[in-house]
Amino acid sequence: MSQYIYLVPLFPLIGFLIAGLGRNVLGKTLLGWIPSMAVLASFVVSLLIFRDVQHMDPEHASVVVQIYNFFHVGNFSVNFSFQVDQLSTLFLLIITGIGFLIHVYSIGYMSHDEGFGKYFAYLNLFVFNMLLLVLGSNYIIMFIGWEGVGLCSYLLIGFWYKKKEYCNAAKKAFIMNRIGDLGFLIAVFLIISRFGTTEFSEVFRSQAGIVANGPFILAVTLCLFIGATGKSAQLPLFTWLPDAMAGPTPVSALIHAATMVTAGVYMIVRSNILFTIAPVTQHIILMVGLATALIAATIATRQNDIKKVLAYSTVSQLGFMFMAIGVGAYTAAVFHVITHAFFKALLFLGSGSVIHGMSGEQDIRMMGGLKDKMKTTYYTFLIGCIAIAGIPPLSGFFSKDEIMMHLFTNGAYGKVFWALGMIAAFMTAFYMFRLLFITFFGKFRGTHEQEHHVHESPALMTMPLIVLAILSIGGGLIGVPEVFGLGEHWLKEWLEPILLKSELAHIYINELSHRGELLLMAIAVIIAFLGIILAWSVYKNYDAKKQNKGIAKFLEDKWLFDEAYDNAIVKPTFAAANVLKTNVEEQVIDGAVNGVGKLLHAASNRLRYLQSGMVGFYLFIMVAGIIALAILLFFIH
Amino acid sequence: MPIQYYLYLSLALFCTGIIGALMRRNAIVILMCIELMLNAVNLLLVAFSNHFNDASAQIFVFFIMVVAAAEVSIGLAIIVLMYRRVHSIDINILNRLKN
Amino acid sequence: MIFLDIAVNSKPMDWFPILLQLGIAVAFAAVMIGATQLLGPKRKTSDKLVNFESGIENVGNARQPMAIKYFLVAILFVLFDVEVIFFYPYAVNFRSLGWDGFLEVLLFITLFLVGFVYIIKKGALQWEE
Amino acid sequence: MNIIIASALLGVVLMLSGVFLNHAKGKRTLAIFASIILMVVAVVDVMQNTNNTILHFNGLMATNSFTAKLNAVIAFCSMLYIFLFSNEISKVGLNDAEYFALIFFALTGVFILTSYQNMFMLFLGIEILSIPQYILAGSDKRNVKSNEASLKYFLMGAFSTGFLLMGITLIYGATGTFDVSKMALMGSGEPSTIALLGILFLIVALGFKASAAPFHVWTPDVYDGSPTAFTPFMASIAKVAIFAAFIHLFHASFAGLAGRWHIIIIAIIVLTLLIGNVTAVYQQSVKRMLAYSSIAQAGFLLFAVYSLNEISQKGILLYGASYMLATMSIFAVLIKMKDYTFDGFNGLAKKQPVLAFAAAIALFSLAGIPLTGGFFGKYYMLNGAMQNGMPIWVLIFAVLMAAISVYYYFKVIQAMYFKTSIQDATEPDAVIDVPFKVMLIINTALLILLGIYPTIVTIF
Repeated sequence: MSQYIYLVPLFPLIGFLIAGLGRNVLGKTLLGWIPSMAVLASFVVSLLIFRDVQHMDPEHASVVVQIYNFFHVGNFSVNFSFQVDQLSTLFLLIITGIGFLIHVYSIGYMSHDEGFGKYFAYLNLFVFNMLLLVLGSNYIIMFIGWEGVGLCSYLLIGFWYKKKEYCNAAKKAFIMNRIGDLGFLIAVFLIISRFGTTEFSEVFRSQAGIVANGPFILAVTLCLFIGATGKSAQLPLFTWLPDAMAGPTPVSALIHAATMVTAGVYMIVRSNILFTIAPVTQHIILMVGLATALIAATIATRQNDIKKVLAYSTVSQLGFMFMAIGVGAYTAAVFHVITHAFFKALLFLGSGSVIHGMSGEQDIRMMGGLKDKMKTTYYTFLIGCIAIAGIPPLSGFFSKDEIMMHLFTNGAYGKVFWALGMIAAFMTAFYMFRLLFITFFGKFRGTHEQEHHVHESPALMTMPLIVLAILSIGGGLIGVPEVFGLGEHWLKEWLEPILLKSELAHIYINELSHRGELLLMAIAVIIAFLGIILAWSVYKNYDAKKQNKGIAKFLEDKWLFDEAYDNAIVKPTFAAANVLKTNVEEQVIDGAVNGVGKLLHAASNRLRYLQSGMVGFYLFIMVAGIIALAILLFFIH
Repeated sequence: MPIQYYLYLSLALFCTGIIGALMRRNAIVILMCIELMLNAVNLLLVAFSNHFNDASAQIFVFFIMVVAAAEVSIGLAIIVLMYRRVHSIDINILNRLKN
Repeated sequence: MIFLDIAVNSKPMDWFPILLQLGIAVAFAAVMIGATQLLGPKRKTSDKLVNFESGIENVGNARQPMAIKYFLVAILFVLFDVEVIFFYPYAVNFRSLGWDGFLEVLLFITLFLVGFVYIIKKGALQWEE
Repeated sequence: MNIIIASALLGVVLMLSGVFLNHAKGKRTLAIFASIILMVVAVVDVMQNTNNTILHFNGLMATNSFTAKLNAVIAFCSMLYIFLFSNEISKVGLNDAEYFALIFFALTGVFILTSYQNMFMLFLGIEILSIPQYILAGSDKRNVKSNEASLKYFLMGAFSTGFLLMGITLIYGATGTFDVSKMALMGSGEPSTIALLGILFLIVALGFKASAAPFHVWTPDVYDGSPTAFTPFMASIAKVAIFAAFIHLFHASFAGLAGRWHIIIIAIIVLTLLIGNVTAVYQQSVKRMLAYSSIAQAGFLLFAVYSLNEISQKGILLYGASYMLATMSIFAVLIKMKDYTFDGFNGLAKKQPVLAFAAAIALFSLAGIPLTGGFFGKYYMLNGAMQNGMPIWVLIFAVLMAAISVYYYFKVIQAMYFKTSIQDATEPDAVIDVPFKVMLIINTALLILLGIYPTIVTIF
């Protein structure tokens, strides 16, 4: 079955060509369904391949399928070949599965848009590139997909190009991604210079001769990590992701939540052997992940755009994944990628459904009380919120818990990291339920026209929501910890062949006892509930205009801790959120990026005076250049 | 006579040509200076030809002369065109193309 | 590559007769000019210092812009004149190159003539419109 | 070798067509026909060639499978050039047949440069290539800018010819031969001063023609001032030929002394990349931006001069092909535009989707985005240089500069796709007919093909 792997990216490519060429010829029905069916076909093939891999001997399940020889120079050659193994098939399923659901959803969501055909063409092109990224058996193919998804993301963010800020958002996303790509490319060159190949299998095999923590491996892993920070929106390159919400909401669900942004995680897990021999880099990744998770979660508590909340939440969750990578818990990272793909796609699609029902309104202060009007959306959204907050037995609990467990046991400072991670988890529960309460509870705060118009989305949109909700509930089953006595951790077993070397190298300083493990879980659940309760207490009857009165009302309700909460937690958090948003994000990071742009313009402005238009001066430059080169040749060598 | 003398003479002529091309603003004078550079090369080629007892360098000289003539005829045509347009052959008059 | 035997294999002594003839010619010219200067009578008048132009009185400055036709003809002359340079090596090796060389020179001249036909047809040598 | 004779004779035929044919359309058809003949001759040459190097004309020229392939790629791009631009070429001035003839004469120079074996032919090739370009630059006689471009190009070109000749002569003085393959002996021992000076002068002269900094100053002005129909020829085909000559000379003759001149090449590469990319950021006119971008691209091609190995040899084929195709595409679109500024491209995607798509793919390729030919071109160049031990910081610098280039290339794409305009972006009387669009699509398809299957040019 593995030899048919080429079919998986082929179907979306065909879908892209049909939708792209026929966007003015075919009707909307065909334009929507052909690309969706293409992705479904890929999903079916992926499923068959997945079963195949499952039934094979795990040691020999990894197959490299060569499509053709890209080029061949001397003894250096690059193949256009796909790697089928446990990791790539897992990602295949996520990409094509969730991709299909989002395609179907889009048919409903984009039905009134004039760029319908173009949209589906881009979407299929994205899926194609993402599949290349995941399937490539060497860094070159991976890089091609890597650039390709960046390009599609650029095109889709700027999809509604008539608004200027949307174009700027697209450009920002692209430039920040390019900065990251630069790191990736340099890492690839470093790898070629040392190993003479870019094939994963050969690079990882010949890694043995490299000095652990030596300058070479540090440079390679750091450059790869810079690539990952760009694509996966980590500090300091995360600011493009919230801006990227300018694109259509299903795009945010597919690209900016479920698939593309996790490419960085995939790439590092794929190269886990390199990272394992570079503990310094791992430590940096841990720090960056932690900082990102905290900062983004803080900012998310204060956002009023429904999609912006989810965007910062995505950044924060990605931070969790990088934390897991930082402590060498690659399984946990992949686990969180999977569950996050389920519930974040669900949340984004749910928010899309809300926006659709509200005729394009995105400000949550204008919503409220939607739970009766949009029942399916409300219940699925609620499931998503519970999942992300980490309440058992929904999927988010298991994956987040596994990350926390590894943080706790990681070295002497593990407990500190664990505590900080718990704060981020607390904020996660808080901002998600804040979003839920403000949007779905209380009284409707929009205009009358909107109120009249609010309706549940069509079945095309709610069906994917329901499927994703089921996945969000049950997704955690693939990684139930052994402590519950339900047998082995399935995902760990599954990824064993790929992560074996890294797991062996990773030494757990203090292995937890079963009781300790259960205790940590209990603490995590309690903290999540605390977050929900806090959100409930502040936002149950949210009123955009009279917020203080709301809090006062709770005091009347004898909620004795409220004021304490308010002063000790809520206010400092909000203050921090404002500071982070204005100072860190807007001034430091955006300022730095804009500063580079300004520097470039200034340099360009200086250099242009060389071009004075006078031939005499040109001849003079030329002779001066010759003299300078002569000095270089004869006196400096 | 040692070959070095020819070399020095020719390089001196060549540098004269370069400096002339740099200092003057009259297009035709610059053209003449460039011709001087080419003639310096011709001189050196003939000297080397004698030194190596190899006539191919002399054939090269012929080619340089012919190509230089072709180049000069094109150059003069361009300068005439320029003169008709701006009534001057000062090279710095034409400087519309710049940043 | 064609080799110029004369240029390479001759000794400086072989050139002596030419040098001698050159010397005599220069000396003769110098003596004649000097002798007329010394022997001839000198009477300077303003009419005599004026440039002689076949008896016609001269007008204006000689550095006037000329018709573009002159320029075109001059350039074409230079081009065709310089091309003749290639006959020198051929003339020197005329015998040793034989018929092959002859055919190649013929080809060269044909290309030359094509250029000439082009010029004629283009009307570059037509003096009047 | 036939291709040199063919292009010269076709040039003569086209020149005579100027006086014997009266129809503008007839002349144009003849030119298109001639370009097809040239392509056929090139293909025949490729099929006849084996891997052995064959000497021609008493060792003045040498052909092998690589030169034949390069010739075929260039002949193919020339054919595309004539196809795409023949309409605009005849519109430049009255002497339309002569323009075509000059292009074919320049192509003769190009084919000499790809397969010379003697510095003699290097000189002739460069001159045969350059002199027609001086004329083409000034062919729009009514336009002062065209005059200026031509004057600047000529004066500086003639000046650099002096250096070329002095370089050749000094090398001859050091080795006693003009034959490129016999000079390889120079590697042994400490080189003489005149040999080094000769190499320096050759780098200067060839660097000038290749528009490498600091000898690039003519490039923006000449490309900007020349009629837009001729700029793509100068920027692509002529440029690639010069690089082929550059690499051949340094590979065959001076590889042994690489330790001495590598430092110069590195200095030139860094300067070229810096000036080309940074100055392009400021430009307001797309045409002028493309001139700077061609300087930046030259910086990447210079990596092949540094590395001089098999990878770079194949790289020059691939980079050359993709660069020529991309330049052709973007200029074919540019020439149809009313306004050459960035704003002139606003909303092109709505009005002329084919043109906008072709331009976008061409710009992707120039920027080195994967799945277009430009990515593998850049990749080969950097990889080749790395295998030859280039300092890693130069490579990092090059990648950084490539990232900057994305900024100005994407400004055009952004204007085309993400901005709107009420007016038509294209010239009202521009001919945008079906054959033109078909050619443009073929061009674009080839660019993508090179990005998916680059071996197609390197294996053949």
